[in-house]
Amino acid sequence: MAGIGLTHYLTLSAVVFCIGVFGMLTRRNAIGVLMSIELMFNAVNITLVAFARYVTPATVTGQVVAIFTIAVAAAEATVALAIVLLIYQHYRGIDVDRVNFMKW
Amino acid sequence: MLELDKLVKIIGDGIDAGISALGLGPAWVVLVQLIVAAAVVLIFASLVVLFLVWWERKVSARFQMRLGPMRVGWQGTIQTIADALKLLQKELITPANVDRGIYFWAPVVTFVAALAVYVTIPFGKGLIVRDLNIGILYILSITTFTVIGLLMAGWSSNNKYALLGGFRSAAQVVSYEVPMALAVVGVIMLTQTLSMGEIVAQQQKFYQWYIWRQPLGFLIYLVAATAECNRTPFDLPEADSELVAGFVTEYSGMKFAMFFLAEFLNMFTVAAVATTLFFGGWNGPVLPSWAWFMIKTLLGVFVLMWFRWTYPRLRVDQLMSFAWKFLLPLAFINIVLTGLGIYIFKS
Amino acid sequence: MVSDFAAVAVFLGLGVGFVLITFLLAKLISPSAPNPIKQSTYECGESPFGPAWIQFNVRFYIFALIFVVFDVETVFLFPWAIAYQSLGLFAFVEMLVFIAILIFGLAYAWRKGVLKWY
Amino acid sequence: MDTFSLAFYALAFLIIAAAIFVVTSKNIFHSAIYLILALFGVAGIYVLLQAPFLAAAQVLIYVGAVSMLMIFAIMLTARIADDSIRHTNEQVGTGLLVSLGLLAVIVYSLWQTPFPISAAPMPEGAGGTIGRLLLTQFVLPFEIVSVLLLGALIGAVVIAQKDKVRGVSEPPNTPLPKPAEKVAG
Repeated sequence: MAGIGLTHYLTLSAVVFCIGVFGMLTRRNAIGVLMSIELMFNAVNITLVAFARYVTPATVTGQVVAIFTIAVAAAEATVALAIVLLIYQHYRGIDVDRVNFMKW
Repeated sequence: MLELDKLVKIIGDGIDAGISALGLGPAWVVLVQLIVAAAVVLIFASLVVLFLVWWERKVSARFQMRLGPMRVGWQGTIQTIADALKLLQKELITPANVDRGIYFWAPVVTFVAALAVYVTIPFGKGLIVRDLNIGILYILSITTFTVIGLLMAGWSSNNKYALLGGFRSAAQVVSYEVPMALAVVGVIMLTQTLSMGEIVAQQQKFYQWYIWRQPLGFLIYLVAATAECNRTPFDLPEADSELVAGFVTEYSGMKFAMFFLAEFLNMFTVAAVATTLFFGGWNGPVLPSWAWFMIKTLLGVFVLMWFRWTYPRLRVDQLMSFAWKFLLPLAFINIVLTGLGIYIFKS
Repeated sequence: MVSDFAAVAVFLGLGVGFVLITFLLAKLISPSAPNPIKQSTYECGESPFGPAWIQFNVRFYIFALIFVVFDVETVFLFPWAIAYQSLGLFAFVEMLVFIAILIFGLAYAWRKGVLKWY
Repeated sequence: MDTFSLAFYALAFLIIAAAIFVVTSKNIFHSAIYLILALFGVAGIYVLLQAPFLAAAQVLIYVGAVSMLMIFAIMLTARIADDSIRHTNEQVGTGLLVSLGLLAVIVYSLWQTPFPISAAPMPEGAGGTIGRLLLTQFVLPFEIVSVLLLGALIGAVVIAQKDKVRGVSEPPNTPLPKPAEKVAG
C-alpha cells in the first residue's frame, strides 16, 4: 500500500473534524448541531483506528477505544435528541440561538 | 455430481487468462471476476424474485381453494414476466410536491441494500462471492439501509399515508432488529466465528445443525425475520385497509417495482440466512450442494407464505409490546441459557 | 482480507447501475403525459388536505430512543459471543452483569409505561 | 495509482463532500441523508484500516440507529424542514475562519510530526480479538458502558415520558387524557 500512510488518514480526519466545527458554530438548528457533533466524533474515531493500524498494530486497543467512542456517541445522541424534543415542546421550535433559558 | 464449484473455478481462471492476455494487472482480473460474479448474482436474484412472486400467488390461491394465475404459460408460470413487462411500460408519475432527489434515490437505496447482502451468502460448495470474515454482521448491518430507504420514501412522497407507513415500518423493523440480532448472537456463541462459510462448514452432519442447540433462538429469529420483511402478521406498514400502500403509495411503474423486488429479495435473504445459521446451509446427502441450499431456503420462504394465510394482522400496540415485552426478554434468556449450556457442556 | 470488501463495492456499484439503467429504460419505453390532477398527492380520490406532516406520533420516537441503546448493546455482544468459549466463566459473569444492567433499564422503561402503546 | 490509494481517495472525497453538504444543506432532512453517506464512507475507511468489525459496528449503530433517530427527531419537529427558514446564524464568517485556522494548524503539525510507524502484523479484525480485549484489559470500561447506556436509557425515558410529551399537532399546555378515560369514552 505505497502512498497512503498514517498522515493521509489523519489529514482526512482533520478535514472532517473542521467541517464539523464549522457546522457546530453556524447551524441554528439543534439537530443540525448534533449532526456536526457526530461528524466530529467520527473524525476522532478515524484517528483512533488509524493509530491502531499504523502505530500499535499488534494490539487492537485503538479499535476497542473506537467502539467505546461509538457507544458514548450513541448514548449522547439518545439523550440530546430527547432534550431536543423537550425544547421543541417548550419553544415550538429548535433554533438554538433562541433557546436562552439557561442564561438566567 | 453436479457441483458447480468446478465451473466457477474454470470461469474464474478463464477471466484470469483473458485479462492477463490483454496485459492488464491482477487488480483488473479481480475486478472483472467480481463484476461477472455480481452480474450472475443479480440475474439469479431477478429470477428468484420472478419465481417467488408467481409462487406466492399460487400458494395464496391454493390456500383459498383458487387456482391462481393460469392464463400466461403453463400454470401461469410466465405471468410475472408479463407483469414485469407491463410495469416497465407504465408511466413514471412523479407527484408535484415530492422532494425529487430523495424520492428518486429511495428505491435505489432499498434495492441495492437488498442486493448487497448476497456478497456473502453461501449458495453452495464454492459458491460464495466472498466469504467476509464479519459475514453475518455484515448482513445485519447492510440490511439496516432498508430502513433508511423506506424512511426516505415515506418522507419525500409528501403524502400522509406514505409518511405514516414509512415511519411505522421503520419503528417496527428496528424494534424487531434487536431480538433478531440477539438470536444470531446465540448461534455465534456456538460457532465462535462470524464467517458464513465457516458456519456452514461446522454443520456437515444432520445432528450438527444449530437448530438442535438453538431451538429457542430459531423461533425468535423466525418471528423477528417475518417482522423485518413486513410480512403478515406484521404487515402493518402496508396495511392496505388503513394506510393505502404505506410508503410506496406515491410510487408507480419501475420505481414501485424496485421496492417490490427488494421486498421479495429480502424474504429470500432471511430464509437463506436461517438456512445457513440453523439448518446446515448447503450441506446434505446425494443432491448437489446448491440444490440443498435452494430446497431449504425455499421451504423457509414457504413457511413465511404459510404465515400470511394463517395469522391475522396484529394491532400496532400488540406489535410493539410483542417485540419489547416478550421477544426481547426471551432473546436474553436464550443467550443466558446458551452461555450456561456451553459452560456446563465444556466442563 | 481488505480486498474481500472490493466485492461489496462492486455489488453496490452494479446494483446502482442496474437500477438506474432500468429507470432509464422505463423512461424511454413508458408514456409521459403529466397533468396537474395526475401529479397531485394521492388521498383516496379526495383533494389533498393540509400539509403531509401532521400528527406524527411521539411514541415512535420513544421506541427509537430505546432501540438505539439496545442496538449499541448488541454490538458489544458480538465480540463477546465470538470470544466466549475461550474465556470461560469469568466472561459469562461479566456479560450477565452487562445484560442485567440493561435489563434493569428495560424494566424501568416498562414500569414507567413507555413501552405501552396507549 | 494502485487500487488501495484509489479506494482511499474515493472514500475521502465521498466523506468530505458529504460532510460539507451536511453542514451547508438548507433542508435538514437532506443533511441527515448526507450524514448517512458520510458515515458509510467512514465505515469504508475502517475497512481500509483493517478494522472490518468496527466498520460493521459503525453501520449498525450510526446508520441503523443514530441517523434513524435523527430522522425521527426531524419528523417530530417538522416545520424546521421548511426551506424558508434560515439555517445558519450570523457566525458563518467567524466559523469559517475558526475552522480553517484550526485545519491549518492541525494539518501543519501532522505533516511535521514523525509518527512511530510500526510494521508488526495485525490480528484478524473480525471481532474475536476485540472480544478478548473487552473482557480482559477493558473489563471496567466495558461494564461502565453498560451503566452509561442505562443512564442514557433512563434519561431518555424521563425526558420523553408520555405525560410530558404531547403530539405535535396539539396545542401546548393541555394535558393528555389518561388512557383509562380514553377507553371509557
